[in-house]
Amino acid sequence: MGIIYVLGILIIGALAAFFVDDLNRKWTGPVAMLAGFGAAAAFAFLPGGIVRWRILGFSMHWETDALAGFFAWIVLGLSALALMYSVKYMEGKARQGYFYASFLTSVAGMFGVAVSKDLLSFFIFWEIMTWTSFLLAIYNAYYGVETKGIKYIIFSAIGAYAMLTAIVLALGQYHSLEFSDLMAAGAFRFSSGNWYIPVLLLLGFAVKAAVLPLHVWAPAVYPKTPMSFTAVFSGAMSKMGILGMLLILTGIFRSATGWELTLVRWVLGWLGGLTAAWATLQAIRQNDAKDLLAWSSVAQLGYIVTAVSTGTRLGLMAALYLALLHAAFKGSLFMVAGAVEKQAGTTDFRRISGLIKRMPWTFLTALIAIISLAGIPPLGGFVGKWLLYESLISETHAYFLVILIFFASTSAFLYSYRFLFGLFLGQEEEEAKQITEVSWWMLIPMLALSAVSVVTGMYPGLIFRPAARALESIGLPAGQWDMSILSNVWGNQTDVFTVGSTVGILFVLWALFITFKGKKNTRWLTTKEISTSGEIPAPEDNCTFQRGFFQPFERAVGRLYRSSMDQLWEDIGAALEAFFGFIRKIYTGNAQTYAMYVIIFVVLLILFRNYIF
Amino acid sequence: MVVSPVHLIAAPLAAAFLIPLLNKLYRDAARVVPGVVFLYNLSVSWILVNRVFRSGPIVEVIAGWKPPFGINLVMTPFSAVLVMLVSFMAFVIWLYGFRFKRSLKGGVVMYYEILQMMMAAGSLGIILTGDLFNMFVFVEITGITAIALTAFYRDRDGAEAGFKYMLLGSMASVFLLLGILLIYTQTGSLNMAQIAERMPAVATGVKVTALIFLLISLGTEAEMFPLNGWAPDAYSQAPSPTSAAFAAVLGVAAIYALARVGFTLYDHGTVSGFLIAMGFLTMLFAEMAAITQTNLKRMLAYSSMGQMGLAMIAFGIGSEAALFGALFLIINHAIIKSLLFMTGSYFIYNLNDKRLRALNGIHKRLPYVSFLFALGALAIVGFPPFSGFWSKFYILTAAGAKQMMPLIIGILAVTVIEMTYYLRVIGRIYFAKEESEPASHKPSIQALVAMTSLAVLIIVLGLYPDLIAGFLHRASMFLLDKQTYIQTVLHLS
Amino acid sequence: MSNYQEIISQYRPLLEIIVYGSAVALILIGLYAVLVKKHLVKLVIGLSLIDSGVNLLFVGVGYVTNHTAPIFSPGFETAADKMVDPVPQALVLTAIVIGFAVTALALSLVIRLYRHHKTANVEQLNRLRW
Amino acid sequence: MTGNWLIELTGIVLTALLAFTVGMFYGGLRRKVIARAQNRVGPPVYQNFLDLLKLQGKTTNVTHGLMTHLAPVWVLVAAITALLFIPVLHGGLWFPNFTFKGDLIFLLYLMVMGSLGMALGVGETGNPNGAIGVSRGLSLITGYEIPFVLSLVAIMIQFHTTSLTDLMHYQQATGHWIARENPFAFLAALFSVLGMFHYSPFDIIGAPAELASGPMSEFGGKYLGSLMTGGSIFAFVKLVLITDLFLGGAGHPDAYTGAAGVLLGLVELVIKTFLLYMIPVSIGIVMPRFRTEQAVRFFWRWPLLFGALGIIWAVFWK
Repeated sequence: MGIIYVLGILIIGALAAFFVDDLNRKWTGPVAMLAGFGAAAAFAFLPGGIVRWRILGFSMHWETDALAGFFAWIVLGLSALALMYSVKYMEGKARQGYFYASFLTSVAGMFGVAVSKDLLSFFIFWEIMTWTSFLLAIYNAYYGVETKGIKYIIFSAIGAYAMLTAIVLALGQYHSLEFSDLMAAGAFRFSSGNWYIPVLLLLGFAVKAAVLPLHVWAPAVYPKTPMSFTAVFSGAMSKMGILGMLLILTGIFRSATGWELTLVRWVLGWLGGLTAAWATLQAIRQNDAKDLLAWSSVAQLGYIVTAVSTGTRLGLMAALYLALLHAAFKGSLFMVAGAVEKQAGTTDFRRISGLIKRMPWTFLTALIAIISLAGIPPLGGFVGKWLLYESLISETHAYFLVILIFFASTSAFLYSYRFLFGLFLGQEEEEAKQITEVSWWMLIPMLALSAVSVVTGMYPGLIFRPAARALESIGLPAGQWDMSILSNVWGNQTDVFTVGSTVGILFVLWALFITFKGKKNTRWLTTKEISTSGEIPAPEDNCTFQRGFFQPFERAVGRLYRSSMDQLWEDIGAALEAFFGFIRKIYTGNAQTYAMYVIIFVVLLILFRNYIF
Repeated sequence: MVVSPVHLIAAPLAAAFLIPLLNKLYRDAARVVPGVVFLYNLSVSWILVNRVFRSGPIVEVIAGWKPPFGINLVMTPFSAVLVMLVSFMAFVIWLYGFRFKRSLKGGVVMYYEILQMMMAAGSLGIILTGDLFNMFVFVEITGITAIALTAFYRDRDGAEAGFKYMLLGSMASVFLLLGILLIYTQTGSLNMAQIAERMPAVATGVKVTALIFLLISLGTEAEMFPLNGWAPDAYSQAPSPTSAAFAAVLGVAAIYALARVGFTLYDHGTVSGFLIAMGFLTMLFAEMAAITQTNLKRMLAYSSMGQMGLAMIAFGIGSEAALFGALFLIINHAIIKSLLFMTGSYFIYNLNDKRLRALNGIHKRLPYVSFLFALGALAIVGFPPFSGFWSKFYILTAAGAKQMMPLIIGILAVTVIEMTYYLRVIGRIYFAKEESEPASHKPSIQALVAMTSLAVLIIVLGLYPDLIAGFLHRASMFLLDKQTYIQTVLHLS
Repeated sequence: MSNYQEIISQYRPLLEIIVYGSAVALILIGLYAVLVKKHLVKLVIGLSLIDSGVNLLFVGVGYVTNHTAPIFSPGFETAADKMVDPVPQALVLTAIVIGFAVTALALSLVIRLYRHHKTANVEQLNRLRW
Repeated sequence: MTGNWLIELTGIVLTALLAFTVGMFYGGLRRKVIARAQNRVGPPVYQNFLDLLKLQGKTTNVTHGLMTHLAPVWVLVAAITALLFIPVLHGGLWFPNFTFKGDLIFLLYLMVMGSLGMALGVGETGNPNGAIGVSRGLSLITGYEIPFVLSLVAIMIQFHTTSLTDLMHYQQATGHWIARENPFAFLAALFSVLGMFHYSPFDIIGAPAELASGPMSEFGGKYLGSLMTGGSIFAFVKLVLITDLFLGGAGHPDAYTGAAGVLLGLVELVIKTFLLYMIPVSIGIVMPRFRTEQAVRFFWRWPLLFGALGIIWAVFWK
């Protein structure tokens, strides 16, 4: 019954937040936060159990097996922290009741998706999470709604309706919507004759996971959403697409006839790789931290999709591991962006810089998260990258794909650095002197999420074990996983604990050396006292290099930057709308024309009656 | 108290003619009486619905002429569900319009109330009648009252919309008459049960021609694609409660008539393909026109046409699940679209501007109404957990059972269009910078009750559709069961 | 009486042609007016004509040779099989009444339209469109 | 390899010292070679040691903040850690370090760690030249890293291992250098080495005339000293890595045991790495500097092609 309690707490919390907001605005956030933590606690301490009930003759089946539990933890954990962060982040903003009610309902939807064991309830929760997130995506302002928010909902709708098509076709074909029944009937196999069912379902999931041609909504919407929700949006909601892919592809992974698996690996794997590369290139040229992070999310999801597509032991583990870790570090990065936005008023690199002295803790979070994102040892992100590469090289032999992925993740260093440099480093603005560190209410969730990266850097087994159980629960072989030794199919190992401790010890030793050597004489300079300009810049001057930061790189990439998927879709949209505008002219407004339509219709029907009736 | 289906029609008709007299006695009689009548209707239909579902269809003979002669009313489970719906919606719409034009005294309001009652009576008549003759009469009654209501505001647009409606309505009635004439010459009867019994013997050519005429005329009323030029104008120019009634009362009756002709007079197989195709075209063109609208009520009107198209598709598919979905859709459409028209007209009332762009940021002034509008918009697009989802899902399921993949994809593609413009409006309401001056027309308490009850229904039906599922299943099975209908009606004699 | 009926039955084919022909002609003329003419009143007249045509058609169909009017009166209770079916005639009567009502309504709308638009040209009545 | 932490620790310290010494000498040699080529006398070979002594001997230090303060630490730690995960000599007791605990992919990522730390430190100084240098450096990484990865992947799939030790073992056992087994991969890796050393024509990061030595410009005293130390060790790491990968590594524990074996191995290592080192140095003498986009594009052309050929070769070699 844990499921019911979790959903109940979230829904009641949503309603409570909505109505409390009218009574006393101060309590809206704490109430929502309580609901978030309450749901997580309920999920932790109550047995999940199995819920079955019937509605309109369709049976609903919710169950918390290991896989559902894994994703439910991503959702509930991240959401609870994001809600805590929200309390101060949203302080003083309007329509908090609306915000928190949508937030909690959305979390309920995500949780429902995670625990659904049949396609109908999966779809229902999916839609709930979609429209609530749309409401949040347009929270900030209307300026983006016509193009950006709407873009999100249109793409989501296309995805969701592809899913719905598959669902009703599957229902017509197999007379059941249970995942287990469909799986047993082979409904998710390309070779089943109903190849369109898995294809349509995958299309639906691909939209949520922002896979290449369908990714354009994500960079448009993530930056416009309040950051406390974007953390969940990018961290947890996009993972639902990954969950769906896992569920659908299990059948193919488990009983693979060669060509199906090859097809998945080639199509999905390359789409994921291209997404990663393309989004990384886009992220590099962004000038706003939020845009950068949005594109980076798309890129990271590309890795995860590629990892899923392998269907191998290492690859699937990489997918689950990265899914959780991406939730942690991207969640904290969006929170960092939110913190900067709240304190400095903007996240545009060209307008602020040098916040490190003002917001040291925020910087620390950002630093840890970015190192983890870039996959540099000894933090957790590296483990995911390692698993992904080893899987592609040693298990699926996707040699050129691994190069593409590698290109993406190498280029990711560029935007990783840009994020840190743009916000926190460089010369301090005179106006930035008043900026202060954010409240601990915001820092604690950020630091908690960073801690995930740090701990998993040394003990990735903490994630491997639940993830392995999750994979086993859907019948995929997961094998044995050590606490901190990674090993590939060839038996080559990397001991991240040794790495972590070596780096840690050396770092501490040398840091002590360099700190205490001649400490007395060390003078701490301001960022204006730089040697090469030959003079100290005036307080109002800011020499920070921010515009066209990666211009040489952009020139090197060259032509690629000139094409834009977004533009393509917008053109299609504009063309469609123009076409609709043309079509509606059949309603001329002239009564006689309408009468003429009637007569023509009659005549046509009578002429062709033998064919029509 | 003994009640019969006749009361449902007779009470509002009688009241409509009595109102002028009563109005002389009591100043606000015109406002109160319809409510009493509709409440009476509601209770009668509740009793009758129970009776129908407990002990089978009711056949009411009028003036002693037994079927197949004379005129009679037939209340099957299928019509019972719709009667209940129409009675309920008529009552809610009356409640909503209770303070309609309260600044105006007497006359105008009286005419409005009379026409509304006549329209409800006519619609109930269409649903209840057992013969084509009465169907014609009731179609005309609803038609004329609807035209009059469309032109109720004596402005140029109202008159123009009324004239268009009048022109197409008259042509529809001509074709209805021609169709009835053809059927009569072949079967020698106007009783639907008897026609249905004799229809197999009729030569195909004449049969189909008659069908075409009937489809054209009823299709005009049901807003089928090339015949629906009147609809956007009429919906947008009529007074707001009337727009709601067009969707919730008139539309229900029209789609009922279409279904009755398709399923009872003819074989479902004959009209199946036609209904699916035209339904889809209706939906497609309506939604394509809707997305580019700049006027709120026109947008809602086109959206109504789209929903009717979907209902036609469902009737065209014609399996039990599809009919279930169709009935559910009709109920949802009546409830949700009424809610949208009701809330939408409060926007317009406040803004004195029907354009969409005027809606920017209106939620600050009308928070509750905006909330209800948003709820309705989400529901009609078919987002779970609102009731609109289930009807759409059931219809799709029916299509899926027949593996009609192109149709499913088509419906859903059109739904994307629909979703786009509804969510744009939500975006405007909540997130745009407001442009116009605040006004202070808060909704009256009656209107609030009406709208809230509809909203509650949307949520309740969305979360617990099994509440009405039993009725709908019985109703849809009965529609499919032509023989029982014939026997029930004719065995009385 | 018999004389009258004989004459009718003698000329029945001709009569049918005349009745049905004029009905069809009326409908077509009406349609022509509705579809082609631009003046609102002419449209209304066209509608009226179509209505009359259909009514005429109905009357023609409802006529059965050698039958009496469908009136039950003392002494004629068993004459039901010799009566013509009352339904078409009732229908026509109703249709005529309805047609009258529609025409009246239409004309009132035309008047109002003319007041607002200062024209009775149907093509200029397209403020509501698209 | 042994459970005795004392021996391991001694090995670590010795390895680090060796790397430091050799790296510093190579730096000095480079200056000498360039000078001779330009017909100058040039500084003595041990000049780098003198520089370092001077830097560490300075007492007045200024720093721009915590990240700047820690940047040299990052660089040094990254270099030493990388060194510890590379088998300096094949087999034997002293120099294999942690090689069995890290593989090539890990090494690849570890090698970026120092650069990132450096970049962060530079960023904090607020010196625009530094930031420009970082931007260039990061762009350059995307250039040379790709052919390098291509060649690594080629080797990994050719020999079904991602472990450096296994690769060395293979070369020792068969006597065939991987440079011979997969020449295209070797070629691609050589090109990458050019980029990795940031010598002309790829010296766009420091770019002495344009950027006033770029990233380094705000560092002095102990910081610059640490940076130099780290840089020297890292140079040695890169050379050893390529040697181990393609040139058979060094040391023959089967042929010679004990101290003699170690000594011989070291000599072999020095010769091989020196010859390897002379490639970027000598090219640097004759080539002028690329612009950043030219440099990046350079790596995306021929080296990339060689890398791809290497993979194809590896696939069909089996």
